[in-house]
Amino acid sequence: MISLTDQPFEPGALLTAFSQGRDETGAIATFTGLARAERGATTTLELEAYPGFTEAAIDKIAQEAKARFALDDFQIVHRVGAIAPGEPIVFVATAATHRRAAFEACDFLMDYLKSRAPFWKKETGPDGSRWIEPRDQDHADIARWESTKP
Amino acid sequence: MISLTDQPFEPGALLTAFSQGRDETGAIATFTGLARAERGATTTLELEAYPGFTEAAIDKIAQEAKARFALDDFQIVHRVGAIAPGEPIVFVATAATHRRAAFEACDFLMDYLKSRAPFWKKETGPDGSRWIEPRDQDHADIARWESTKP
Amino acid sequence: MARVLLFGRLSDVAGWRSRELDADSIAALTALLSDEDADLAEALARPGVQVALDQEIVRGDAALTARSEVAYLPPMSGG
Amino acid sequence: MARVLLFGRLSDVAGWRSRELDADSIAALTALLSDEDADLAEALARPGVQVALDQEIVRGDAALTARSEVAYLPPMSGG
Repeated sequence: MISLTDQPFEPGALLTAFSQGRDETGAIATFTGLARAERGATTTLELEAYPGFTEAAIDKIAQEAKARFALDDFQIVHRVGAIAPGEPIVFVATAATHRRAAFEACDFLMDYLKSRAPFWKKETGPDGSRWIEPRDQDHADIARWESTKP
Repeated sequence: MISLTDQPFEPGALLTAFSQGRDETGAIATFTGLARAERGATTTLELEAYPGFTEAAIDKIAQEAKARFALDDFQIVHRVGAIAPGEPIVFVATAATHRRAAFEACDFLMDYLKSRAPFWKKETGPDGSRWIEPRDQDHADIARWESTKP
Repeated sequence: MARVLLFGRLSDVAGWRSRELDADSIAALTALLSDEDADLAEALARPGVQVALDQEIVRGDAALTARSEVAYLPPMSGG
Repeated sequence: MARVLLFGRLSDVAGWRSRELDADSIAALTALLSDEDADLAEALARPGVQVALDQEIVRGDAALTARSEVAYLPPMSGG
């Protein structure tokens, strides 16, 4: 399940719901991305999406992840709008029979969300605003999955 | 923080507490291991620890992980005693500035817990009981960290 | 009249996010936008800017109709 | 009198988890346990069984005192 929300959300509550009734799952991995204050350099993060297009693009990659890693299930929640330091930006949960699949799928989905998913991110602080683009590390991270593609 | 408990615990509640007040963290990875019913072949899992020795052994590896992956923080909760299918056995959370460190540390800690931490695990089902030892996959998983040791 | 959407830094540069404009093709639309705003022209020409037509990424040119939705997408970054 | 602890399958095989026994060394203790229980002898001799003396893993032999705690640990598996 994929959802975008302009309201703060609670990753723990999502994990509680996601882990209910899974007596054949075995392994749940999650990732939570939090807005960083950067020692006061960032006061607000603004996330923009392209409604409809963004969800469809994420769903496509999530279906790929589901097949590639033999996932039982996944959940992706992504904030849009203005986000304060310490607040969750993204939550990804993956469920699989074994832990390697759950970890790898979660890692893969986050790499995708960081550098390929249709979001635009602006940091605002005392020195003004700037748009964030993927770091070199983000490009290197997603390239890992290309070279190991089955 | 490391704790052993003979009572059921709720991974979502642990994530909620772990993610509070982290305005410089950026990345939280978690792993939850759940007891599997194995389509009815397992009715109970029993986990035994060596009190004192087990916590000390886990703490040693957790400190290694903290240094190796530049972790801000970690939490490990492990059940002991009798566990029903669908109940959490283990919860590992890691917090770091960037997601790669959080993922790798969580993965590393789970590999360690699966094949090196002082626990003994017995599955009971309609066909009787058997002690579980690490699978070949578990040995291969932990060997990954030896070859990439800095 | 195609519906034109700008995202991320592109809407900051142009000062608008959505407009209705007349153009027969994506190339003609991009030329029109570039002619009227030199800053936007420069921003649209940067590496990594993609174009979506009716919510599908298109590479190269494509014809537009009155009901087309064209979105200019600078490099993406979520999480 | 050393305190002897068995874990996992070892305590299932032996039918006990904790005993007080007299032995001067780990080797002597292992021989004592093996002499009185052939099934436990076989289980202790399996690959991967480790011994902890006062909660530290020891490889090879070590002397015991009256206050020693000796634990026999079969292959470990958590999570």
